[in-house]
Amino acid sequence: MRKAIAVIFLGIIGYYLLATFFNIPFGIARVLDGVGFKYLAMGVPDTGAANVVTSIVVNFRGFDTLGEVTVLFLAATGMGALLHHREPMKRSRQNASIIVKAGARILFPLIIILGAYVFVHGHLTPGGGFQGGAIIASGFLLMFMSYRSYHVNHVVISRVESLAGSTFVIIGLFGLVYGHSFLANVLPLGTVNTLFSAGVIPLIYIAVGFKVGSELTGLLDTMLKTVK
Amino acid sequence: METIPLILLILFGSALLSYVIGKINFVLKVGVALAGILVSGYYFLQLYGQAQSYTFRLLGFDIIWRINPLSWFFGMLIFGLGILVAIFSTSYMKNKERVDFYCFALCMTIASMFGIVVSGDLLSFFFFWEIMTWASFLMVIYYRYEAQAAGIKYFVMSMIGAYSMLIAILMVYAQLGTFSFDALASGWSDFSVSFQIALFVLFAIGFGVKAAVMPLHTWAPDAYGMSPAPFSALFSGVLSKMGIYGFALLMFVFGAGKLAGSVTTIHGVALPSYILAWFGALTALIATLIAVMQDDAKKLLAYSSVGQLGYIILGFSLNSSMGTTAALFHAVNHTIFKGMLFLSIGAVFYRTGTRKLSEMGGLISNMPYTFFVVLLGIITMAGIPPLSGFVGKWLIYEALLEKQMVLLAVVAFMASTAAFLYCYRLIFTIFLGQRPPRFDDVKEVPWTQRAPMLLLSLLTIYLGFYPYGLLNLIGQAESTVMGLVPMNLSQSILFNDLGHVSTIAVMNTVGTVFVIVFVLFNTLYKRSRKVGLKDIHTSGEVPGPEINLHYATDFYQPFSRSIRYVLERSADRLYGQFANNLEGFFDVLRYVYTGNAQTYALFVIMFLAMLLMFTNWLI
Amino acid sequence: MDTSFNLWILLMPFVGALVGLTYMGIGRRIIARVQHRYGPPIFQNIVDVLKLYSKKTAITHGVMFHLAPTLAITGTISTLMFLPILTGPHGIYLFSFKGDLILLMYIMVFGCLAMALGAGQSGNPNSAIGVSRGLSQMVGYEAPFVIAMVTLMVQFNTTSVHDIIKAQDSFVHWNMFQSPFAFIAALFAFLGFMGNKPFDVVIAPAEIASGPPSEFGGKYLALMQTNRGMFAFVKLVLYVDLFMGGAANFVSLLAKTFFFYLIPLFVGIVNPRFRTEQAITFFWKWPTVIGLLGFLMVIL
Amino acid sequence: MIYYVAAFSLILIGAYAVLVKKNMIKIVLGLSLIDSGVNILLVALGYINGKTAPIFSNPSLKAEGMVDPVPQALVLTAIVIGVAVTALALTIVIRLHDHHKTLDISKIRELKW
Amino acid sequence: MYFDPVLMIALPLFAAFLIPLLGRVSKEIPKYVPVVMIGFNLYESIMMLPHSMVKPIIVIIAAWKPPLGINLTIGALGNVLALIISLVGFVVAIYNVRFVQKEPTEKYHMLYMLMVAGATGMVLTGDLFNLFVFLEITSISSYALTAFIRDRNGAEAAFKYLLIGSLSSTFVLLGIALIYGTTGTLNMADIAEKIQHVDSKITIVALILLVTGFGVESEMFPLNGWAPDAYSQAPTAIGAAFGGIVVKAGVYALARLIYTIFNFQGVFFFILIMGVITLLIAEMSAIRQKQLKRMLAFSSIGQMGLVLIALGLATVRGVEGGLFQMFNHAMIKPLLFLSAGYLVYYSGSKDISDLDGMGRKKPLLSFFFAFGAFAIMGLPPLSGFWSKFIIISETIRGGFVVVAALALFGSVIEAVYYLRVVGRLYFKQPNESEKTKYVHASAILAMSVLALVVLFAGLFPDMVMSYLKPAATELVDKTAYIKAVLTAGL
Repeated sequence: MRKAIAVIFLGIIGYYLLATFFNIPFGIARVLDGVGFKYLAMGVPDTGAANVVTSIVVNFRGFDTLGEVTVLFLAATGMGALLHHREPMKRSRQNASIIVKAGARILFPLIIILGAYVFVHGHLTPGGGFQGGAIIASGFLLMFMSYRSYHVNHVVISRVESLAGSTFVIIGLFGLVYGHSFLANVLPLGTVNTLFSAGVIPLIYIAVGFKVGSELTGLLDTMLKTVK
Repeated sequence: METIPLILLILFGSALLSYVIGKINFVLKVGVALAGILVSGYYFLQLYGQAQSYTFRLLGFDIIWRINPLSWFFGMLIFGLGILVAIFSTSYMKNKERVDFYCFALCMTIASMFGIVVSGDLLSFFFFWEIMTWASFLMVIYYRYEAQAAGIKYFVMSMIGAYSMLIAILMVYAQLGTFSFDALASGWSDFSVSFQIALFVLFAIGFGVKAAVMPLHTWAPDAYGMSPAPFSALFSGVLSKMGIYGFALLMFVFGAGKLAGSVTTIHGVALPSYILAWFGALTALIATLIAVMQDDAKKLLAYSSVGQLGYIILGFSLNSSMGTTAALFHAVNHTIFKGMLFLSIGAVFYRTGTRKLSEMGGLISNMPYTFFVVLLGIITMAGIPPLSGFVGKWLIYEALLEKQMVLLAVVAFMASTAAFLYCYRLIFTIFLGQRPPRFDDVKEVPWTQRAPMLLLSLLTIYLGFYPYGLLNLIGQAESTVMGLVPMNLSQSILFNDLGHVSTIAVMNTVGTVFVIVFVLFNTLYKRSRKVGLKDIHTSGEVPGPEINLHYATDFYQPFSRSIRYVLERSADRLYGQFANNLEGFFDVLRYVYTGNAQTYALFVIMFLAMLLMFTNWLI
Repeated sequence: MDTSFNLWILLMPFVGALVGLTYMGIGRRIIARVQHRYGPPIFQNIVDVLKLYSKKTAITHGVMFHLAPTLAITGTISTLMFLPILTGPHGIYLFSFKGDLILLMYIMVFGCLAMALGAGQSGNPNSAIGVSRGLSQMVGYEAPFVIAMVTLMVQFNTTSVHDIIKAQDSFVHWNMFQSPFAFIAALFAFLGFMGNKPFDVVIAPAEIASGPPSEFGGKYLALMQTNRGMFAFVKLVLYVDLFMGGAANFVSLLAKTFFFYLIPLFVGIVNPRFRTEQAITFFWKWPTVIGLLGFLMVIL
Repeated sequence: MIYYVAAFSLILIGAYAVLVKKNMIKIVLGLSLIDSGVNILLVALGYINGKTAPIFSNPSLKAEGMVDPVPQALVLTAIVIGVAVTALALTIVIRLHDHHKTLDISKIRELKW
Repeated sequence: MYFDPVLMIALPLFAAFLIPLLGRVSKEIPKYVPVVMIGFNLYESIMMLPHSMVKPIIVIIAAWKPPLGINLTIGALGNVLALIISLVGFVVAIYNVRFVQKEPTEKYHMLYMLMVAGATGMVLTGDLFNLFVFLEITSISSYALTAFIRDRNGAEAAFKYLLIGSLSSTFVLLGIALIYGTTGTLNMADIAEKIQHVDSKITIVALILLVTGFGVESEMFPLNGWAPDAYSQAPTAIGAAFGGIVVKAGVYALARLIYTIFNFQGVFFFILIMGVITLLIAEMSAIRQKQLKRMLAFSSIGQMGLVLIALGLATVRGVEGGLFQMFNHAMIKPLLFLSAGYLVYYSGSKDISDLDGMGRKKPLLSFFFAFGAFAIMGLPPLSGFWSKFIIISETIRGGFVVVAALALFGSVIEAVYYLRVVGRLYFKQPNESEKTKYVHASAILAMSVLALVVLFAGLFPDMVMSYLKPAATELVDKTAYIKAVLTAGL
């Protein structure tokens, strides 16, 4: 009975939404004077970052990213609050096989380096703080899965987290004090496509990278704590 | 500082002050309340002839506070009875607890009533109306535990009344864009007929609840019964008059009376007000019949005051100058004798501690003053000639006959004869007959309680003898505010083209005849021997002390059998059932929240789908 | 004020009492005759009253008990004062120009209230029961009475008794014939007023030992009896004024009033006593219907 | 067009899972399915035929040859929000499991009416 | 003099990040951080009030002018709502300092502060996607806070709230996608300007998606399944905060949507009808509730229904009434929740039937509850009366007399069940009085502040209205808003 109702109404919604979206032509630039093309035009010269998406995420719409980071921070604190020292469930968890353990030991540092590379070159190559942090977290996940006794020191995680978050806000405040608005780009842009270019963007992205990396590992760690 | 806002400030101030200072000691709190009312009463007297008005803007609406003869007339009632009740309660509340709460509610009610009478526009009228409602609600729930049901019933019914009035007020505001009375008065005639009738009905419901017209009266007996005695005097004496003031405004100042032109008329009165007249008459009759059967003194007086209010509404709805004079005069009468009776019942309660008629008896020798007050009270209430009650009744009958309303006159007459029954029951079961042994040492109430009662009773005698002073005041109010030709009182007798009564002649004849007969009867014979209460004709054997010779329980048993039909239909039970199955319906409605998260999600999806379909179909 | 007017004010109460008591005496003889016995002489009632007046001692139960008879008599006398007794050239009008029919209807109740209060203070449960029955019955017969009165008032469009009398100038125009329904309703009410047999549950001799006045003795009882006589006379005169165009001279007054006195007497002789609620419902059935018929006549 | 259809089918399947499935973990999965569907839709909106990613890796690339970058920025944020909500949802599911010892949502209905 | 408004959002976030570090230093500090931060917000919004009344203050972020970068537009409306949110947040923060005893207090304060910051962000931002992000911040912190109490029902309520909240956020995202797809910009003012040229079939679907999304947050009827559970199971302070802050931001977003961004007349009538339905169903189910907090939850939804009616009138005076009602509700509902929290805390059980005679044992608490009840019922001397009066007068002026009658019927029902509780407090015999715990001073301070504000607003409504009038005019005619935002940079 519930299935039937759900299917009917979802069908109706699907039909109408698809009908409206069909009116929107796919694949052609619908709005010529749209914000997107302005960003493309002034992306490189004004922000100095080759990767326009990063310049949007960090510079043009930096406030969103700040909000973004707080959301993730919220999720971490929320989990911490809710799963506060509850006695972990009893479930058997044996070690991974020898191949995985050996492989993990080799791969772990490489993954961390890759993650670092990604978020350091955020403004040049595709990817950035979030993607880099995720890669680092996947590295730690690999270690958690392979070694039963492996766990991360929670105090360090939360310290890194707060430091990274506060550096983000401090850079913003710098913008406010020196530049004329919050999160304004204060440092020199430098030459395009070189490591030290695009002013504040790489710094912010490194902070974000650290933050996301530590937070996701923190999430995984609290989740693992729920199981002995 | 103009006097009107000054009076209001003093009253509200004394209310708050008496509550705050009250914490310190007893004398202060009642003293502050009494002082507040006295001072504002004094200022009020100064307002007599003046037509002051004080306007200011609040929230974009303009507020007018003005005094005119009609409002001064009702203000007189408020302060008259208010001061007496305050004096009465100084001693009545001597050893009671939470007296500061009592004084706070008393002053707030008086202040808000004065506010209603003084307000010149519908917004402040409604503002003070609501304050009056909840201030008197606080008073009804004074006796904490058993008063809660009565209190909530009262509050809900007056809320319903107030909100129907609010809708009417705002419909006026929507049409005219202003709240002031005179704008409404001038604009009333050019409303469409159906709009006028809608306004009339809504306002009538609002005022009807407060004036306890029959279908809306169920709160009155409980509310009057539950509130402390001095306040129930104020409650039924003056608070119900606010409903009457409302009707006066509706019928004459707003001009609902002029409705006649556009609507089918019977005996020269517009149909809606004719129906209102019938409501008033039936209220008078049925409430009186129920009052006869009551065993609790306060409930009896409550139903009787519902009945008397029916008379007043009857007077107003005749839409003639005689009718209005009758209604206003009877309003003053009602305030006086209802105040007297409630205060004396309070005095009896103060001494004996019980309000049940069947438990009392034979208090005449213990409390002679209270007996005298109650005697005069019931004579006026029954409308027997020498006293002022008769004048009120006479005016109403003249008005009815003038309009050829035959059936209404008969119902009114029947109601007043039936009124005679509960008057006698009241005085007999409390003061006459045998006295239960436990009340032997009951003393008379202290002077602070006796003085207000006696003052009121002297007032009835004075009005019975010379009502023309009051009638002039009413005439003044009618001619200036209501646009009616007042009764001509040229030869200082009640004159009407149908008949006339010279109240002075009546009082003189009754007085002289009584004196002559009394003198003749007493001088010819030496004093007769006084015998004890129990020494009566019981054919021989002397009744023992334990036999109850006081016939008080089920006093009108045969009469109740003959009007069984009326007693079974109680509007109260009807409302009770209605409220219960309404709440049952709410219960069903509540099951929409099934508690299952997925169902809520389904609701969201259905909402979205419905919306999409609807808008798609729309565009 | 001319002397004859003052004279009549003093004399009229005594005349009323005498006439009333003699009617009651005659009535007792007629009842006796119907029951195959001779019955006491006509002036028996007057003699009893005089004997009671001569009594030296009397007991009283309190202030109200003491005042009740005086107040009752005051009520009746003042009703008498406002009643036009003899109409025509040298009629006796006393104060009747100062009040109207509504005043009369209400001032009659003054006497009853006084007596009820006295009975109440007497402390005797029988009197209290009598009073409650009396009042309930009063509400009963008040209905047809009020309907009749209102019909008259609306018909002649006046509330003063004088205009009603003037309207019934000739024999044919008496209200008995002009508005028959009102007259019949008023007659039923009159039965209730007089408190004779079918409706004498108030003083029900066997049940509640003569009801309200049971505790009164000596001079109080005397005053009560004179009051009963005078009150009967007052009611008779009122009915005569309203339905028989008032009496021009004393003889026609006596004749007309006696005619009215006989009606409840004969009804009383043949009928047993009603219980209170039977009495009330009786009055609210037929008499009220007839009265309402009278209305329709008036309105249409 | 196919991308819109794909995105919407993902959303509808996810919604179906949320509405019908009893197991709470599956509901949370449904939620993340809806999130990914919306993300695909967002990116599809920004795509322009025959243009490349908006990164100026070498100076020869022109601004005209690039896709609209804004939806991609939005998607970045939306994904992270999706992750946060799913993480929190799973914690709450754990807590519910602790108390009610069941993952069936129709059994957890104490707060009703 | 006021600091740069962006600090109202930046500083709380900064403090939130720092709390774990401070937490290491000493256990006490986290307790007072929210009070300081929200106090700063309060100071800021008060100082900005005179300026924003005249002309909306446009704050540019990341040095890019509006259509490109994100901006905060602090117009009269935004400022008033920010003031309300920070005032309620401040009072509840004071209450929190002593009330929260359970272990992860540090995390509780972080979540609470971020919720208030999120709500302030929602109210101030001028960018649609930014609004979505702040909506997410507020809702996620509310999910976590609802489940904060470690008992069976807390988690259940949180899961319901989360499920429906995330559904609503997906609809909002879909709506934003649709708008961006057609207008190509994300700044509200820019969208408002460009939306006219777009084919109405698409804009109406976008409007529906956004209205459903924000409708869930502002508790419209079919969408408010989560609200009663979330209010009643959250910790007392959070319940109060919900009523005062989270829902306000939701309703603001809805208002901004229907008034500024889309100009589709039919939606006003729809909002009006949904408002009446919400009011009636909420009041009707409130009267049958057994538990005190759940009853307050339903009554709060009812009040929101009244605000929706006011917003649905589309006249300046109506919106003014709605804003005044929001102000009153924001002041009274926390008062009720806080006192109810303590009453439940002392009577031991959540049920209303166990509150007998608390008036005797806890006179001050019961007085606050009774005062709140009288204020919310709309009795004259208190501010509730004025707002209800204006709303009803505007509904009747707008011609919806039946709607006004239903709203009044709703408030009669409301009077009944409030009086029943107040009656039970004062008029029932108190059962045996076990040991009496004392009420924390900070709680008394919090409640008395709220009570005083309500009384002051009741006696001098003109003071409050003078600030609400420009807010209402700014909302209703959007041309001024658009012009101000788009010309900000030049």
